[in-house]
Amino acid sequence: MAQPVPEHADSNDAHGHDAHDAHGHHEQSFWSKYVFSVDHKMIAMQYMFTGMAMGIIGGFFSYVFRMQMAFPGHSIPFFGVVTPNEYNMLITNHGTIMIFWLAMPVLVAAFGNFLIPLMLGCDDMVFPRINRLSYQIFLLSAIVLIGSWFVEGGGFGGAWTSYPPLSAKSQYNLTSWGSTLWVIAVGLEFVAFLLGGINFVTTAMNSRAPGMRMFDIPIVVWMIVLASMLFMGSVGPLLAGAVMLAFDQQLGTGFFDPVRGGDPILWQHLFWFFGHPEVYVVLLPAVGIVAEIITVFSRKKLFAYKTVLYTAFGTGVLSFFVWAHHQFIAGIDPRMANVFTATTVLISIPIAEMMFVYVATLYGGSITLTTPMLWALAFIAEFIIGGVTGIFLGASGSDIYFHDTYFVLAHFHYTFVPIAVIAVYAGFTFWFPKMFGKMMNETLGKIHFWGTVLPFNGIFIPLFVTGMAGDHRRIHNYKNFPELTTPMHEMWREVATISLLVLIAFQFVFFANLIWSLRKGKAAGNNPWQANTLEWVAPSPPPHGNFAELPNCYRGPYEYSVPNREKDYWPQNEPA
Amino acid sequence: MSAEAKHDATTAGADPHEHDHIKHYTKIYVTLLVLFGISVLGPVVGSAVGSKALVLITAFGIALVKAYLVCAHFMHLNIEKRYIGYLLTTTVVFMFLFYAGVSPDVMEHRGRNWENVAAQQETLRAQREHALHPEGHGEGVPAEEH
Amino acid sequence: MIEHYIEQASTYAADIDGLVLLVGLLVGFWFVLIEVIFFGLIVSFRKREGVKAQYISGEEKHEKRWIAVPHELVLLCDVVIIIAAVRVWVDVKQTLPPAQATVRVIAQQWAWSFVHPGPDNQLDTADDIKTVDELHVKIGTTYHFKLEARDVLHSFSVPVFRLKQDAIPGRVITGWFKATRLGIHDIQCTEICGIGHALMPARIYIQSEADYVAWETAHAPPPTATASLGN
Amino acid sequence: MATKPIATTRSATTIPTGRLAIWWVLASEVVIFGGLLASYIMHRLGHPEFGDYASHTNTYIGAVNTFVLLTSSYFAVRAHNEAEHGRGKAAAKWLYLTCLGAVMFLCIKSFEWHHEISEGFTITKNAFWSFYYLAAGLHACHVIGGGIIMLIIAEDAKKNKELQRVELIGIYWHFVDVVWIFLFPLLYIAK
Repeated sequence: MAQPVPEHADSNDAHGHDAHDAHGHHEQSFWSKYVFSVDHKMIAMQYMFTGMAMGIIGGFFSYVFRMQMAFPGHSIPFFGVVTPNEYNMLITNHGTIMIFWLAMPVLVAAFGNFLIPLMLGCDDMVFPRINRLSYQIFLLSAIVLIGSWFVEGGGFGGAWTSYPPLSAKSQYNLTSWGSTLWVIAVGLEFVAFLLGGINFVTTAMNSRAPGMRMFDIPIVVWMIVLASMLFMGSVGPLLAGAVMLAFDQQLGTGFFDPVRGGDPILWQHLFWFFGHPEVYVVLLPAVGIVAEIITVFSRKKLFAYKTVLYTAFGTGVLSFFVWAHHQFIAGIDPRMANVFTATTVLISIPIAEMMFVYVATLYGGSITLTTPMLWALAFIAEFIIGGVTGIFLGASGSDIYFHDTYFVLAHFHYTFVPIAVIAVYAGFTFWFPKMFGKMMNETLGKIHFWGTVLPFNGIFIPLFVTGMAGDHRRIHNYKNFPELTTPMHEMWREVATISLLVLIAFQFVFFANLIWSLRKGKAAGNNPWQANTLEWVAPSPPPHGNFAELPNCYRGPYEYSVPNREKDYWPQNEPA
Repeated sequence: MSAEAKHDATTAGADPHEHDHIKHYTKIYVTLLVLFGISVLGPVVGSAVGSKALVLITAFGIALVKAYLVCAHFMHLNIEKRYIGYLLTTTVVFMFLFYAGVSPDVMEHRGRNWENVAAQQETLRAQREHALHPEGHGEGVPAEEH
Repeated sequence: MIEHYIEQASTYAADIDGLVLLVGLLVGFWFVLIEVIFFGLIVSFRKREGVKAQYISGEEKHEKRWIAVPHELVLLCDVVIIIAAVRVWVDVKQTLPPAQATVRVIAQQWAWSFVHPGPDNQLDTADDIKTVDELHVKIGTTYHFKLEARDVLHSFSVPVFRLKQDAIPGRVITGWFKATRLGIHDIQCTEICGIGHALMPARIYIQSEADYVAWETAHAPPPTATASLGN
Repeated sequence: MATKPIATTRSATTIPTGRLAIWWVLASEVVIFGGLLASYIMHRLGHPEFGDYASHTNTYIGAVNTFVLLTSSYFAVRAHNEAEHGRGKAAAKWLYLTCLGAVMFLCIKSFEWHHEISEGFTITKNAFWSFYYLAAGLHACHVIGGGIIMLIIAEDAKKNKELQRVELIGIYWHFVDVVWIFLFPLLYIAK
């Protein structure tokens, strides 16, 4: 019945996607190589560049509404005058895109797809076709989202949390189809990542290289797998909730309609029960990437490998107990708030410990500040700011004032920008040689780094100030609030906007670097960084099937500077 | 039963045992049918003796038993690796957690410093309407109290 | 930290600002500490020729100390913060002091309507004073507000009071405040409520006893009026 | 699909990859239905009038459907038993019987819904009926999907190909059955 005999072990059908397998049999035509590929590396690239493209759109949105904030009412270059409903649509879709169509696909799906099979020393994901299906559904979801901006009434403008009744009734949000398409897009995206997550988890659990024990798995793989588990454990209620919301919008049911026996608060709980673990779904892969990079470039063994895992587990479990801190003043029973304050503030403990571990790892290292290392260190430095400012909001008492101010916004951008921008650039520049077989240009890389990180602080430190001074979110124009139109407010808003323009300008350096390196970058060789993990054993870029012959694993991933060895690194696949 | 199943599992494929398999599955199936019968009769008896508790016990108690039997013996969780069971249990626990966190706001219609007036009114309206034409116009089993 | 930007005009504003200050000091300490160590390590352990990195697993006890101890201290700070936060919260949101007057606050797309109790200091009587986008309160008086929403979620925010509470259609949410300083200030809607979200400003007039009574008598509907208010 | 990656054939957990995956599928399904049913139960307990609404559901139709699903689950496990001994044809036969169960279930359900809708109990009538149609409908979607996959797998099984999939679809099918085991008392019996 339950025997692991080999011919039992090769199922290729978790959820019967054969029905979708229309494209399985082209032979390496352009389509089968780049579009309908089942190769995990190609799918990773598809996710990576779809995600980045969506990120550019989201960035453009932020440019538009920041300009509106700084120079309200003026016509904005490349856009024009921003009307209130356009403004709402922009902020809503900026948030949705950056979390669901940039952070998730790039951090979880792209790096997950690229790294997991390579780092575990196997030739592909366990379910290549489900992998492809996952990307296709994701692409569809992106198309639906973009489409939702062009239907009559324009895109959905109820904020990315889309609280009903505003989101549930078109006479309130004035977007009869935009809101529904938004819900559908988000739902599809969840399905895509459920399929992907099953693939990641199964691959990591079952397909490790011979000899690789649990604690020989690189941290980043652990983190991506934990993230997928968190996602699968938390998204269900919201998936059901999304259907309810779509029904409320289009069929006229009353799930969230108070006068018909429904309850708007229910949506908030469904949303945040997923929404908070989601924060850690994107955080964990980011810290995993950072762990890989700082160990390589400080030539150090990771400090307390197991502790990192325990803190990650702790964070993951705790993250299911904190969701209502987003709703302190949203009308939940005040007595519940006390419980959630305690759990929320306590979640700082595993996160703080994780940061301590990373700092401790630097001690006694031999640090070289390459571009990836700069990004990784910047992640730690900046994410700590995001972490500590979170305490103000987790503490229910002070959240009474801070809730829905720009302080909150600055806080979570200090977590999400390090995650979705800094860590992504870190990982991208670090694995670029493996992805494309070329080295990136260090000078351009460093220019891009400083041109991104400094303006980033220039954007959000001012927003901390305006937040403390009472600016609240999602306001298209402050002119009606005398207390929010002081010269001080306006000055800081302009500083933030100008910093954003600088940041955007410097992103072109990155694209220049990308193109230059792909063309002229010098050949990378298998292991340019002299790293230990198995992906550096494969040729760069890895061919279909990744390895000449699949490697065995003999030791942990972080055996750097081992005493009495002349080489200061010791690849996992190298026999003792 | 679980023990027997384990025994079968370890020797699955050996022909003499395969018969036991079918017997085992059939036994479970019959048990399920019996339980099912009880859960259907529950409301009938319950409404006869006018005990709501009986209805609920037969309904949900038996649902749990049935679910257990299917999971353990049809899905073979009884001989599957332990942590699969733990995994599924964890997800269920998360749902109870969700319930615990949400019900104070959604299930209750009044709490500390707040009152869900709309829900209270909806309940009153519905019950008044039901009092007017209790049978409704469905042909289901007539309702107990309310 | 906040009083520097917005004055404190309610009894609990100072408590909330104090909590913010406390949290700020605690996390500020940790922030500075860890960033200093962090950059210090980067500077002092740059790659030098012929110097090999140390091999530290971090699994031994004497090594773990370096993260275990700070980690317990963090726990300590957390407990302090939780206690302080809960105390403020319970005071502001959970326990209501007995009311000397009650106002009804009704939010809708995109306006605030306020129902003042009127001369008889009773809500839902003929002499209630209904106003749009302006709320008049007496200084030094403990008010309860009954918060309602007609259509979608709104949020009743009075920054000078450090008061914020979402309004939910179908629910009546009660809160309290006690003004301590005269003045005219913003009332803001801080929950997105559609395209007019930015068009929901209101003003709160914190008035002395005398001014309030004057305003009240000037605006109270004539006794003949028998408008029954509320719902 | 031409050849499977070696990754798929590895089994560090000693659980076959396919089965490990199906367990994760079910784990995420549990939270989908869990979230929905938790929300339903909250309303059910908070709104006594749901009991009156529920009194218009037809317990006997629900009971028949429960019987149908239980039986089809039994067929599914019989199919697994055959597949295990490498008898693809017999396994396929049992799978077809299971599908027959699925079809019966759907026919009965559509008859039931048609009747209720014609009585005026539409999805918009009130919160109870909204939950009723959503929960049962979500479950019905799983029945349809499972049935289709089962046919595909049966086709392979006939040729003695991919026999391990028979067990996988079986596990999924039992889960669908378990969900209904809870929906039945929740939507029909508790009045």
